[in-house]
Amino acid sequence: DGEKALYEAAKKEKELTWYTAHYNSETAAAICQGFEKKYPGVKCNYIRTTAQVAYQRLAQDQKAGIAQASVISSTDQGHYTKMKQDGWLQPYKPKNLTELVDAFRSFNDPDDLFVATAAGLVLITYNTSVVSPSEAPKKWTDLTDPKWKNKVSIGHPGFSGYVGTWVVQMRKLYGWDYFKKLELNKPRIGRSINDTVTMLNAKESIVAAGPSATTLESRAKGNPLAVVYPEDGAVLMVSASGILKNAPAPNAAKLFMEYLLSREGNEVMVQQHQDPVNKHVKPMAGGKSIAEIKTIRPTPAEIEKGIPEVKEQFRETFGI
Amino acid sequence: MKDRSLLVWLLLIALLLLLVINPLARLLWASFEHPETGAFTLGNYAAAYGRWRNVEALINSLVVGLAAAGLCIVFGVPMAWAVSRTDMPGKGLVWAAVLGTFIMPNYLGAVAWILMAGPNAGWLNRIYTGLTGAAAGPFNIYSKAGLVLVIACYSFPYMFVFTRSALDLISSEMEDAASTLGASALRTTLRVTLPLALPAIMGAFIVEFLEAIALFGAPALIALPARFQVMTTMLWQMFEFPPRLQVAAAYSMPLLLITVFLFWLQYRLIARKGFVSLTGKGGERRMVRLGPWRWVLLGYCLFVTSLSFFVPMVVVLQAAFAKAWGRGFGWDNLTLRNLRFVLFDQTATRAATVNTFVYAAAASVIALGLALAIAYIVARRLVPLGRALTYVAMAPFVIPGIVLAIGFYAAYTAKPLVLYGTAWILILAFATRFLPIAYTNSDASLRSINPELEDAARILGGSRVLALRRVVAPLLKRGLAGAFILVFIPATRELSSAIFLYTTGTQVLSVLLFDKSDEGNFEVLASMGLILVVGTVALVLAGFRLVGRDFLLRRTAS
Amino acid sequence: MSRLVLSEVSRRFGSVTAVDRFSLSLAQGEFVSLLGPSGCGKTTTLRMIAGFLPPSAGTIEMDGRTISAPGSTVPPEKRNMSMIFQSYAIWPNMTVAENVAFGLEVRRLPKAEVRARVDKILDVVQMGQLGGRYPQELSGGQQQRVALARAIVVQPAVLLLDEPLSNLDANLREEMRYEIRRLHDEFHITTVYVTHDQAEAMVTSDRIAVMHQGRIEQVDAPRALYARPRTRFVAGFIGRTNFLDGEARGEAIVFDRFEIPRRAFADPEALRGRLSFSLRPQSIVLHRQPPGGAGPAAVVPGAVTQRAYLGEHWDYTVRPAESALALRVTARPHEVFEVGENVWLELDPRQMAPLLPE
Amino acid sequence: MSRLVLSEVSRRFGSVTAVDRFSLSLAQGEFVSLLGPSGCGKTTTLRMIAGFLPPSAGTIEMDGRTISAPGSTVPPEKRNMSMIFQSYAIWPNMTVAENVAFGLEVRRLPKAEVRARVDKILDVVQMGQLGGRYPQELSGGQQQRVALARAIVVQPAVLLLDEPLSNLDANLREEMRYEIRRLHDEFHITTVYVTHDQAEAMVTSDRIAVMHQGRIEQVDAPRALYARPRTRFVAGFIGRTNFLDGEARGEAIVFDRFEIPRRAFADPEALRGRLSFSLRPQSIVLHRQPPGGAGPAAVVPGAVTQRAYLGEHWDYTVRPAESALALRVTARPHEVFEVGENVWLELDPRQMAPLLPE
Ligand SMILES: Nc1ncnc2c1ncn2[C@@H]1O[C@H](COP(=O)(O)OP(=O)(O)OP(=O)(O)O)[C@@H](O)[C@H]1O
Ligand SMILES: Nc1ncnc2c1ncn2[C@@H]1O[C@H](COP(=O)(O)OP(=O)(O)OP(=O)(O)O)[C@@H](O)[C@H]1O
Ligand SMILES: [Mg+2]
Ligand SMILES: [Mg+2]
Repeated sequence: DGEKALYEAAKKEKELTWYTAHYNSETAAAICQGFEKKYPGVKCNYIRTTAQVAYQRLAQDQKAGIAQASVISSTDQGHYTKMKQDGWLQPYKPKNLTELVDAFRSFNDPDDLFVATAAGLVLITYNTSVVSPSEAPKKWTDLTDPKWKNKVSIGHPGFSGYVGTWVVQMRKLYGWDYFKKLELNKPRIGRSINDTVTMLNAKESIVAAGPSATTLESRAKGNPLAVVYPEDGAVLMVSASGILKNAPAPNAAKLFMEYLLSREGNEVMVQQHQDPVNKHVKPMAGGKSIAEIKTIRPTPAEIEKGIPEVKEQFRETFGI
Repeated sequence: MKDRSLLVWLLLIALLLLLVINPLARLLWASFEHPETGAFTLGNYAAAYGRWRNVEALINSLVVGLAAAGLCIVFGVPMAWAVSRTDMPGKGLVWAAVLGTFIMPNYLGAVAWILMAGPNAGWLNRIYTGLTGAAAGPFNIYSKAGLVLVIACYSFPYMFVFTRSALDLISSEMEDAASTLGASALRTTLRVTLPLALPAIMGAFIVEFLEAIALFGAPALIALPARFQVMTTMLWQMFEFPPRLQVAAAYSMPLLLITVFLFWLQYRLIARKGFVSLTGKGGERRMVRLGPWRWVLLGYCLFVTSLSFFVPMVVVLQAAFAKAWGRGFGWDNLTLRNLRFVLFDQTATRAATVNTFVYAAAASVIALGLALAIAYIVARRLVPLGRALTYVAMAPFVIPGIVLAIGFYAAYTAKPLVLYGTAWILILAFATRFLPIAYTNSDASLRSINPELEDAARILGGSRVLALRRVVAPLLKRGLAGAFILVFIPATRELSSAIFLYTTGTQVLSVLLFDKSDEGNFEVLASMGLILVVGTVALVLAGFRLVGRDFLLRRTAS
Repeated sequence: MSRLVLSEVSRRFGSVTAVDRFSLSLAQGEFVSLLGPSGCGKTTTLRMIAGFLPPSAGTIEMDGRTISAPGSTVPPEKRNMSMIFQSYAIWPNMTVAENVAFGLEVRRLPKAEVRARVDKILDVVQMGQLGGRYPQELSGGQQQRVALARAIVVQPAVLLLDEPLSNLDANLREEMRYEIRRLHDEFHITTVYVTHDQAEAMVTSDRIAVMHQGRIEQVDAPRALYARPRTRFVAGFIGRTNFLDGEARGEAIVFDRFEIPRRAFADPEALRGRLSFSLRPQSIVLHRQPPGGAGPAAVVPGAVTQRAYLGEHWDYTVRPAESALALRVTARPHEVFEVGENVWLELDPRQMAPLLPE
Repeated sequence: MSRLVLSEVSRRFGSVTAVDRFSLSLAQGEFVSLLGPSGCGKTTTLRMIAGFLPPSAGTIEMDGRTISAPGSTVPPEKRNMSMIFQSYAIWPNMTVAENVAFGLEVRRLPKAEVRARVDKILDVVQMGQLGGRYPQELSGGQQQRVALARAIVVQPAVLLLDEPLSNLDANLREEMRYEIRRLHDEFHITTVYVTHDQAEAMVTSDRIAVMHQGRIEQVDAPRALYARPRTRFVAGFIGRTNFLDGEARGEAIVFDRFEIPRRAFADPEALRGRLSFSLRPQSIVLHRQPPGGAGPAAVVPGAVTQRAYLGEHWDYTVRPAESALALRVTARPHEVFEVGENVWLELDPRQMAPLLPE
């Protein structure tokens, strides 16, 4: 069938390069290995960086007329809009799209230039050695409770698209007043959302708006952390991948997109403590599958428009 | 007829210009480029400096930089003096601790300090409240003072190594002349010995100041929670979507003026003064006898290295051997899993380690060779307007890595040097980025050599190049070995340019470490840090054996 | 063996003129000493000849080729010269033997020959045992000898010596001086020798150039310089001397309270108007009695006002009767006079050198 | 003004013994010179006195207090001494005036006085104009004068001088020597002076200690040392000399082909067996004719074999008839003999110093 033909064509291309910001290096390496195992003869090279670096590299490549990457996986919604505008992407509709978790479908590009391949959640997290499950906040508004004064940790929307999305969502739910109240608790503001994990482990803060995957991975090691799926909704992050128009290995790229959505691929992700996007693959222990919980999310348009706004508001309110 | 060596000098100058001007010119160009149209504009500068917030961040950076560099003098100079010129015991330990400080990834140090002096749960505060019953402790790492301390702890090794190499070359007769005139050991040190090392101290000060401005890691962890921005945190945001690369370039360019200003200042302060301590008439170095004071000095050295190394090391050890570091000390929490993971399981580590060391070593050799040659050209005025080369050689340091990386990327994916995808792009980027460290060191060291030592080689028929190789370099070898470390170690942990320039097969450790710090995977990070510290300290100490004996110490002194 | 010509060479450091229109021409294999007070520009001159400093004005030629001129200079390593530095400039990171071997290695001599020549020269400077020492394990004089050995072992065409023996004891200095001269004679090395020791300059040099404030005052063979100094400065600088101011009046030259017949002088016709003469202390003989025998000598009575015993001789100060002069006289150890004693001074007018007016 | 006593002081560097059981006691305000060949341990001795080096054995006392002993030494800054280093050791980062002022500032003198004293001493060393210069802008001799000025301006109790004038011209050297002695006399500074210039040691010192291979060979007043050297080494080292080996046979001392009556010597009774004498070149007089007058002098015929003109005197080598000896004779400039000429040597036996057997 089609997959076979793609594989044959990909073998002629020998290798593909994947610019990714979706996971850490080990996960990226594991996914590449899994891909190579499934499709011997096609080499998978990953360049794992932050989203901004990935985008800058791509931008410089485009400027210099270098065709290096075939697949790009950024976490920043804005990048895709811009890449689409600038015509850097080529359309492809993976066969495995049928197995995508339904909640993610709306993130796919109507023109098939990019599709959702990774997911994550922003949750309430806390240190279990200081906070008992019953005391722990249940919903986002609980974080503004004065009993957490000086003990809350959040990220900064100026440094992290993840945090930016969360802020946009909170503003959508409760208006900017939510953050004005939060400021009364003098939250510790870290750079990325992952900084909250460090803060909790150090007990410098004891509750936080944190990421699901990293918190659960740390918990899996035995650190005294736990997550709460807020009653008013866990904020869902979806990140897409796309194939570049000037991809040196377009067939291998397509094959790779298939793999990212495939069961095998998602099982590799789960082993690495990532949330799966394939609806047939179960999440890791300690977490719930996205289907089981209430998730909330802004639309891509809201994100794109909202993030620059909330950055300014955030600065107004928190002073940085 | 002209000096044949001139060709060599011109070639080296050309190389310098290629390495530095090529990427910087592209940034400069970008800073005047309209983001959309590409037309010439001053708008980027208006955007960068038209907002008080950005200016304020810059001021914060300057204040923190000055304070940190000042603190480095307080930390580094007495230690360098103690190790180089006194009979203080435990020098090996102190030297190892300084090395360890320098090698320890800066993120680990910062986290360790958060654990120690965090206002809510820091150990120091808990001890304080435990002892006094007070409600809160006095220490708050989340403050400008805290940031200054962390930066100083992390960068005082520059001061130590620079000053020590200079002090190593000063003949004891210079001090003897003062003490026979009745000056006490302290006065002799303050009035004679240290002023002779002034070029090195000032050089280190400049390096530290510039480094503090360009540093991102520690400020990101400490400045933001402390609710202030510095220049690099501002810059970082400019790369968030929608990226404003041109504004970032415009924001960084004025830093070059700061570099120029500092070197002009140094030039003025040094003026006509001489610092020749190797006169060509023998001269030896004897250790100052401190009597009971040597224990006081050792105490001070241990205090500083405790701040910078031993205490953070306790945190690192705890985390490296912990199943879950958040659970604190406990027998049931001990494991070797992290170390095993780093050493054996993590597939990428091995190749990345090899790459890291090879690239860093190659970059250090290039940087050191080039720096020594350029410093020599400047010092001996081999070409007209040589002083301008100083500014060129120093320029790469003050531009924050994230911005400079763009310049590198642009420079090496376009003519005349297309290196994209090769290891050379990383090596040259590292060499360029840390050239200023090597340059400052060479510049200071050269002042301590009587030019007649080279003259003597030349009149016997040796070219300048030979004189440099056979006389100058061996004379400075201990200092150069120190400079090598100062370039090598930062090169092993350089992230900003590495993450931009690496490709498959040229991955380096810093990128792996970044993952771990980015996701707060502290146990593995600590293990990697521990392995780095132990491995590199051992390597360096062994390496110093090979450098050979310290020729100013008499072999036969009693 | 090289001809070296310095023409109107000047060198300024900022506002200081260290060397001022210095002209000197050295024949092939000539041995010329530079003498002059401290700070008169000797080292600066050597450094220009060696090629370390370009002259501010003037040129230096070697074998007819311009090697130094304000704009362009042949680099030192191309000059086949060798120099001993006033600061020694021995390399502290090399042993004595390594220091000495350097120049030979640069010349790519075979290892065995390098070793042989190093050993030989170290024996010459009496440091044969110390080849393995580092400079900081040597005494000052030993260091200076390393510098000497290093410079002469390469047998250059031109040898430049900047006070090479200042830190050696008299015996060693004499031997080394002899060795330098021997090398010079054997290999016809054109040599420029800076020294403060006039005796040294006298015995070794073919010619001596006396410098003063950057300028050459007189260049002459040693004896001529001593016997016939042309200026007051040279006369005073080379050896000790007495200055006698007088005036030519008819057939006599009149001095302070005594006079000498004109015809007693070497060149009587040239003496006119106000005159100055230099007369060496050892050209005056003291007598207890008026000496007999006519001869051309002038005899003046006087009295001893001071004396000092300097080991090899007595140093007397004698005042001619009624005169304000104080003449220094050198006498042998056994010629003992007491202070205050009346003596007769015997002056030889032919040894009185007339000086150029200032 | 201090009494300094060195008792059996030794200093070893590894296997090298630089100073070997050195004993010397200096009276308050005494001026003692150390003379000796290069590498004999002079600098090492000074450095021990100054307190930079602890002795390996022996002690040094000052005013009755032990200041140096193998285990414990009083630090240099507590000794109220001052030293001029053979390497100058002037501070390159300070101007001439700052270098000189340092010691005064340490003594917390008022600013105005420091300035005045610095100005004065700079004038003394003839560097008044150069106070604002940095050392690397000075000539070698000027640097040495800075070192001199810096050491003497503080008027220490003990002044240690390590070849302080080696790079100065003869005139300047004489003036500086005079100044050092003047300071010494005025402030009764106990002074130890290392020099290679014997004339310098002769005129300035109260006593001279001659060192050889780390040991003292003889300590004596200058004239005594010169006139009555006790060992062959001292005789050969202090001034040039002739060695005459002979044997006491009855009433005559028999030399190589000539003899001198025993009673002609200063201490005739002491002469026994095989003997060596030292006779200075200037104690021999050359004559064209056999000199008249009896006197105690011995007259020996001979022939001139070599000669050299040294400006202040002639240096002849004369062989007594049929003898294998080659005697050096110093003569005045006007005493001209040709090589090969037959002459009469007049030797004064009272100036012949008997030497200790080796
Ligand atoms: N560190 C050392 N190791 C071995 N030998 C040494 C050391 N320092 C000095 N010496 C030797 O000790 C001896 C005495 O040295 P010192 O400097 O006292 O001589 P000096 O009399 O001052 O000679 P000079 O007149 O040449 O200056 C010399 O032979 C020297 O080589
Ligand atoms: N860099 C400089 N700047 C200013 N003046 C200088 C510099 N170098 C030398 N001079 C001056 O030039 C003059 C000549 O110096 P030079 O070293 O040639 O003297 P010299 O004859 O060798 O004296 P000495 O016998 O003392 O060694 C001196 O007066 C010195 O002060
Ligand atoms: Mg000189
Ligand atoms: Mg000495």
